[in-house]
Amino acid sequence: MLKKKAARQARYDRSAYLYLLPALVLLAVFLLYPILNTFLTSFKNEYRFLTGEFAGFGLQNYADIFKDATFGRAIINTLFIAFVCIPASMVAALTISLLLNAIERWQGFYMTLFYLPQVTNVIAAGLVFAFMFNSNFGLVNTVLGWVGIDPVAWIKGEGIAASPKLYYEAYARCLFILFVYTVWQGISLKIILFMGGLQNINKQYYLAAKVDGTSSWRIIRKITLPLLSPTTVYVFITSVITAFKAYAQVISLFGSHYGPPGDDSKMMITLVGYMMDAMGDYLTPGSISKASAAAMILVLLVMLVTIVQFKLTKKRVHYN
Amino acid sequence: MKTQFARKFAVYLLLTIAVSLMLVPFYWMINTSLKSSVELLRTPPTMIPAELRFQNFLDALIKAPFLRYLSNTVFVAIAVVAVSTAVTVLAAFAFARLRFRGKTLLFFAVLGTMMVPQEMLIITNFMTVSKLGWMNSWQALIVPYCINPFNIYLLRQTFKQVPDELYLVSRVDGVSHFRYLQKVVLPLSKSSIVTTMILSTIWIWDSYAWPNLITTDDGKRLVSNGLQNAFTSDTGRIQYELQMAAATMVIVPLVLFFLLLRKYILSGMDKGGLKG
Amino acid sequence: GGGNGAKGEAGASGALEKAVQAVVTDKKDVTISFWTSTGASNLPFLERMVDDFRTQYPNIKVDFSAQGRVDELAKKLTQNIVSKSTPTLSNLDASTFPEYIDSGAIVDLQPYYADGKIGFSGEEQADFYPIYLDEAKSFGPEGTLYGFPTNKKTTDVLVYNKTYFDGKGWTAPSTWDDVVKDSQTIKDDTGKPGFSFDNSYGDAAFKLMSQQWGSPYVAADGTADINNDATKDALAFYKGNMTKGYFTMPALMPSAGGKTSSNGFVMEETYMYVGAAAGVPFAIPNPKAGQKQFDLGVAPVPQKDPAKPVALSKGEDYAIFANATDEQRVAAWLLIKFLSGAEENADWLINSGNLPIRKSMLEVPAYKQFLASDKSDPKKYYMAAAVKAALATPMTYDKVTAKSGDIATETGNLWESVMIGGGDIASLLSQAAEKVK
Amino acid sequence: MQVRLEQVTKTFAGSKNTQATAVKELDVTIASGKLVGLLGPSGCGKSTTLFMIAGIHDVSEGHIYFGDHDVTALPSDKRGVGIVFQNYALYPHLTVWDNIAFPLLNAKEMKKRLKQRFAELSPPMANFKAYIQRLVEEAAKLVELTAYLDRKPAELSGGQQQRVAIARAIVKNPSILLLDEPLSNLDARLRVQTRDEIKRIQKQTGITTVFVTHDQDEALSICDEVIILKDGVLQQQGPPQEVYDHPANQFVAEFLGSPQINLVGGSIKANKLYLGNEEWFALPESLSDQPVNIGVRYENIRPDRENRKQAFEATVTSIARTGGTSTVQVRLADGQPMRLHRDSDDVLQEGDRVRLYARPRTVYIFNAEGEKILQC
Amino acid sequence: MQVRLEQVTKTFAGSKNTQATAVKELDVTIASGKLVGLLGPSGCGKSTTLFMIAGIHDVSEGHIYFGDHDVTALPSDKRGVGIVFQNYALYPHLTVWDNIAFPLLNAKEMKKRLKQRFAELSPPMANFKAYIQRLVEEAAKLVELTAYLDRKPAELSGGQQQRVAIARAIVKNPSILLLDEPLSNLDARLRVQTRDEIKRIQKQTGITTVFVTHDQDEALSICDEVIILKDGVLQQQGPPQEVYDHPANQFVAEFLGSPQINLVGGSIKANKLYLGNEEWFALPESLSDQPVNIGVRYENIRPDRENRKQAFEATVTSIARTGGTSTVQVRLADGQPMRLHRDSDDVLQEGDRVRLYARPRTVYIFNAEGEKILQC
Ligand SMILES: Nc1ncnc2c1ncn2[C@@H]1O[C@H](COP(=O)(O)OP(=O)(O)OP(=O)(O)O)[C@@H](O)[C@H]1O
Ligand SMILES: Nc1ncnc2c1ncn2[C@@H]1O[C@H](COP(=O)(O)OP(=O)(O)OP(=O)(O)O)[C@@H](O)[C@H]1O
Ligand SMILES: [Mg+2]
Ligand SMILES: [Mg+2]
Repeated sequence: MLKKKAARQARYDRSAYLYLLPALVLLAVFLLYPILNTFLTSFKNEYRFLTGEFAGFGLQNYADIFKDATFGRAIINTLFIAFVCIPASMVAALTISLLLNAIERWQGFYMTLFYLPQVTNVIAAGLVFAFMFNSNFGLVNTVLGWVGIDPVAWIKGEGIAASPKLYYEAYARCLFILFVYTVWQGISLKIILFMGGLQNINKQYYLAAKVDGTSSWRIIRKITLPLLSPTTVYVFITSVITAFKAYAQVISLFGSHYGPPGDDSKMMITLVGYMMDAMGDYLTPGSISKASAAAMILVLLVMLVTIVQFKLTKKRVHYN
Repeated sequence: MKTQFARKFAVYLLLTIAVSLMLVPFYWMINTSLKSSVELLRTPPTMIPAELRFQNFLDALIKAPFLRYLSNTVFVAIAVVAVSTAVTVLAAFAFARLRFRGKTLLFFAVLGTMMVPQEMLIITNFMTVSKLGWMNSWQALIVPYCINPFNIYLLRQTFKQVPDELYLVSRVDGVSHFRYLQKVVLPLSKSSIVTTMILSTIWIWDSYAWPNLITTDDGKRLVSNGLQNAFTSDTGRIQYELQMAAATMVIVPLVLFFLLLRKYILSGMDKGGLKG
Repeated sequence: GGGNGAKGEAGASGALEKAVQAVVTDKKDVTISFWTSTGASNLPFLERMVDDFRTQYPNIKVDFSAQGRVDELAKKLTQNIVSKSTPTLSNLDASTFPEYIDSGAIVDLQPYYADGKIGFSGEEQADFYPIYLDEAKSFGPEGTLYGFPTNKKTTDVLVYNKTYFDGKGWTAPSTWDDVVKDSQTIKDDTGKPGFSFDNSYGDAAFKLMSQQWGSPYVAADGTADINNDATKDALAFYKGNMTKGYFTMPALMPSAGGKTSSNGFVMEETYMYVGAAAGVPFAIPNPKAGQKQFDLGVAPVPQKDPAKPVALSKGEDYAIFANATDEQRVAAWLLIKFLSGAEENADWLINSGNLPIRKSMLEVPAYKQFLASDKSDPKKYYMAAAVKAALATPMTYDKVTAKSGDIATETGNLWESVMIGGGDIASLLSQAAEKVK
Repeated sequence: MQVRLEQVTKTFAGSKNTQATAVKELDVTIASGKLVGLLGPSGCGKSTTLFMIAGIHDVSEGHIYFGDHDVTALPSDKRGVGIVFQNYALYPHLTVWDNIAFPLLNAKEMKKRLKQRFAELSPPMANFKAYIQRLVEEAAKLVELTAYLDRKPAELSGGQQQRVAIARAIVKNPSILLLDEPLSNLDARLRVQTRDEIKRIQKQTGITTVFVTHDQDEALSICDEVIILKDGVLQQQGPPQEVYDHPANQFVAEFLGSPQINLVGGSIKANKLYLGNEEWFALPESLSDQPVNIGVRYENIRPDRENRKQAFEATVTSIARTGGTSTVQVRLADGQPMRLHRDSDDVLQEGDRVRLYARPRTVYIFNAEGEKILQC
Repeated sequence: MQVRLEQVTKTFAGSKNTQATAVKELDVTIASGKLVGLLGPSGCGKSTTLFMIAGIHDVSEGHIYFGDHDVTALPSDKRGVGIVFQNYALYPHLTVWDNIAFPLLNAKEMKKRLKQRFAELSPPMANFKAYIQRLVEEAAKLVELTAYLDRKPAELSGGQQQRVAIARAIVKNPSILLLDEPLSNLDARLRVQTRDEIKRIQKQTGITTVFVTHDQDEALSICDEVIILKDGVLQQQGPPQEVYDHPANQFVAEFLGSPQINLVGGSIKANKLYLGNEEWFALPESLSDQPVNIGVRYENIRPDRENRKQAFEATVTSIARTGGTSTVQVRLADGQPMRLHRDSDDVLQEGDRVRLYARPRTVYIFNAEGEKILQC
């Protein structure tokens, strides 16, 4: 019995640690250590960033956050991005990738075009979306006009502080804009990743299925998608994680007060937005640690979601 | 035959529509970069510049030392891509293929670091870098970017798809892990590696906060800082036409880079040597 | 944190003298770094001033660099304070001072200011507009001077469509009542709101109007005092005029959007607005862009009570960081002093549209000529008009506190929420007051 | 369904701008309902031919007909063929059950046909699912995989994987069945059993079947016809025994028959056949004088106990027993080697001198180009 | 190098928490320098055994020794074995040349050894590269791939791919060579040729070679010993003819021999063997009365022309010619079928009544459990 165990041990690849060493060192210094620091900071009460003084450890920051209605809104919006926008953009990207994969001529050309948004300047993107949803001469309203729909005031806040109905209508419109923007924003990268994954599937399987008279749709469902699952899981998990860290898009769409003019509830704030606001206030004692606490809650949430995702997808991922 | 054609046509049509939608912002960027500051203010905006003002590009170049910023960025990007690809490939290989104690734990640690917002880490990393005396140095711009858990995860996923038999046969032949990685895994995983390289490059290209914080010396600025700072007046107004002209110039290298590597992304994993 | 400050005080005069001796008399080499938030368009003029300084003090090496917008600069400074790698000299937003002072990160400039050799003489001190020095003095405790005014000072002015006003035979309104009266006519006449207030600084309108109506805004003890009747009245006043369609806000104008009114103004979507003096060039209509040609008028901000005028100064101040050696401090002070020189500033002021901080600046021939610009150079002409309008009203400042930033954000949001969102003034005010406590 | 290849050529564009012609101007007709073996050395174009019939490879030149129907341009899914790939091509993410059921559940045509068959079932079955289940199980039983239905391909042995592929091709009862070395990884017993089963199914259903194999035993024992290729060129087509007995050329003679045919140098002089230098027998036809290769199969060479005139002398050089028979190696008078088969318990000894003979009709005479010029 | 397996067991954890024992308590010694065939039905654990020897699979229980050295825990790269996978495992991105040269150029140990060999070369060669080139070319020539050195695996036929794998394993001249069905996709000619070549190399170099095959001809003709597995359990080990002639049990008797051995029901009564109900012959040993299975190989049954006492009567039911021999199917008196071999030109006719006999020492008697209880 003992001997057998020894045998097992010897089969470990000791050199593995060597392979990991550079990554682990960098990871420890530039990722783990700051995380640990953030973790500690989140428990420091009345923490003053400039001097490093604080009034003992405690849960004050967490308590503060949970009392804050804005934080709840941040969670809801973040979840919206993660579980509504991301799946939608994945479906779109996957569809486009499958279409791309179905063609031979011009494939590279289309790929390049689909890739361009990835390198498009963020400011340009923000500008164009603001323009697209402009109520007077925006592209969206122009198009709606063609089909006989009256122009919609997309980012409009008049009266919303006074009327819950108007507030939620404005909120719905903003969510829609966020949705379109988020879907658009993530699609390029996802297409690239999906294309990479699709290219890795052995063509032989398609042949076998094709000879059997399987329809294209069936082939996609029964062969392509299952064999693409490692990529899909990667894309999903990383997109959701990225979505949880969404910040730039709400700022570029709705400005630093996270909403249409007239709104002071920060209706479109996200978790990182919440964190950034607290951090932006770095000179106020306690602010950085509040941001840290928000970050820790964010991490906790993402971790939870990721673990659930792993559990759910584990069975379905196919590696050769 | 007919349906075949109709189907092909539909596919191309759909793709064309999708591409057009995707490219609206891109088009807008170019459109804006060619407008005069006067035309820029016109409402509703013009879809095609009344007069193409290529002067904007020259102006942008004069306004800020763009070529310097660009060469800085290229330098940093090359360094980061080189180092981080090496670091990532090694780590991903260990996670995908090697057997060692604590693998799951370490891998989850890597995954865990993906979950923390980058913005939160900046504060501590700034302290680290300044303690290392790296302020205003190339190291500070390069080293922290050399670790990217997303890429480690992506490559691990890809490496796992290399058929086991190839690993087994090379092991039996006495080929070392490193050689196997170098001679078999890397060539077969080209497409993903290239993807991570592109992602790293874009990461460098877009990153703003960190380089801004860590460099106070104009000689080490990256383009993103230049883009943000150069065209903002004191009243907070932005000269969009110049900014977009600069942005357009800035992405040209990225597009070229992508075009150069595109065929690798589309090369996929060759699986022709296996039966079953 | 306070270690540096303590040391500075203990051997203050002795050390200062020694450092002055070294830098000024012995011309010992010293290197200082100077960070600025000046944007690209004005940077060359500041750079030129620094160059002049370098020529004048060859032994002082100045590392001069722009570090982005003022909020980014502040973030960077804060980080560098923590890591003890600050520059010698930088400009700061007023709201940044209290915490920096508190944590001993910056140096009291009073000894330098008052120094016989390198300070300002009594005559020179009197040459400054007192508001700027008073504000700098207010940052720290009594008797200290932690900041020193930069040459980046401005204030809000009223911009109006002079062609239209002339057509009506009107002059610029000087009180809010005038504004309302004119707006009413404009509304009847054109169907458009007559007046808009920029909210590019978020809290500008709230701050100015509530104080004109008599609210302290910041109480003597430094706490916020915003939940009072005066404020309510001010808000109700603006709100009421909005409801009637006389007033508007940038966000509500089709062409403007955002936080500044000028784009709507040039499209004649409104006929008057209050905004930063430096922004006036953007209000000049451009016929090439399809805008109707009209003349501008620039006037001081309207008042509630002309007898007790309130106009708020905006701008930044210099600070020297505690990290610097005594010699560096002296050198930095010399630079500050140089940068406030009248002759030196002419070009800067003409091109940036900022306000002179010393009366003698008005006497510099080049600047005089600028102020007398005629319409042949509309940009210069209107910038000069803005400067003149700004100088017409004595300015005040609000005492900054550690909470200043918070108050500004809160009141800015509140303003929009009330004016656009239709929120209830009383409840929103009490909420905001609660938050900034 | 009859399958006809008309002047079919397949050229591959190689990786370095080279071209490889895998199949050249192939003219072949596979009669409806026949089981046809495709034979030839490795790389001769067997798989390529099969793939062209299946529509997987485009035809570079020529035409393929199913019955009267030109299918050259028809995509593979419209051809209704079943195929077993040489490398199995099992779906790695599916279990054995799912792999076998795949063509039943995923092709619309197929499903329609199955539903109809299900409706006509007698005795009728309770539900369609159970019917599918039964079909899959029958196929699995046929290849002895019933115990493995839940496994994924990676958990199977090589032979088991091959059997899954066979089951998957057979289960859908295709109108044309293409099998690429379907038995190469099976042991003898299973091999015989499976090939008999394939034969039985083929007979029963009348599916036209093309069967690539390198095992002649297999080809000879179950095929109605064999097609022999070399370097992509058709060498001979015909019933197996016919081809075995009457090879069209030296290549076919050498290729068929295990162990390989005896080939000895000889010549024709004055219409007499010389084995080495020794005169053997007079030819029934008149042929010009020339050097020739003489082919005689092992089993056609026997010790001459009756003192025939046409016998020749040889010396036993070695005897190797394999299983039930011995291979006897002999040397002719001029030193050329020859082999023959004997029962294991024959009494020959090394060094014995024996007289051997072969009937003239079992002797093939090839010219220098490898063409057969005479078989008496 | 001697290879010894001591009580080796291999258990796979299945996908659904099931366990599959692929190899069970295997005790086998493979003598140094021998060529040993591993035989058994599909899925019996042949590949698994090979993989454990190669160090690819961990051993679940037991030990493996190379010589005196316990290698159970030794990683595969330290074992110095060469292997051909059943599914080839060629590097898809490399050309044939690169595939073959891969182990030479990329294994440190190997390279060192090669350099040394290169230094000792006589006549010496100009440079090391040329030496490698020669080795690769030699290996390629051996498997007839010289014309394909520039191609990638995807551009090769199945058999060609298999040959690349063989060349790759052989080129490095390993001290132990493991071949998993290396010839399954080759045609008869190449098969015989390659196996003879493997045998030659093996003899020349004395490499201990384990050879998985399902082809008994192959096993019987080139192996020094065969090991026969069933369901992961060792059945018999010994020289091939020995195993063929003296099968340890009914399974081995059935498994070896193609066509399969004749098995007819019979019984022992009073130390006499009954074939069906007919008394056949008296047993030389005393055995208890019991029903038995009697196995006689085809080739051991002959028409009795000498009117032997131990002959039995049968009726010819069919005659099938395959290649050079005919398989004659007969029916015994009690209806049990039997087959025998005759030369194709034998004069038997369907319906003929024949007397057959087999020598007692070629008759195996198995009990109901399949154990052999007697072979005279
Ligand atoms: N990874 C695995 N997981 C579970 N079971 C396995 C795995 N690999 C093999 N087996 C099972 O172990 C048994 C032995 O497999 P092995 O591959 O050794 O058979 P084999 O003798 O090589 O057969 P073949 O001649 O068909 O290749 C088989 O029943 C197979 O299904
Ligand atoms: N994709 C390809 N590109 C280039 N050449 C190819 C390709 N596929 C096959 N060939 C070549 O075409 C010839 C015929 O190949 P094919 O696969 O039809 O042979 P095969 O008769 O099936 O052989 P095997 O019995 O070895 O499987 C071979 O020489 C092969 O190298
Ligand atoms: Mg083939
Ligand atoms: Mg096997």
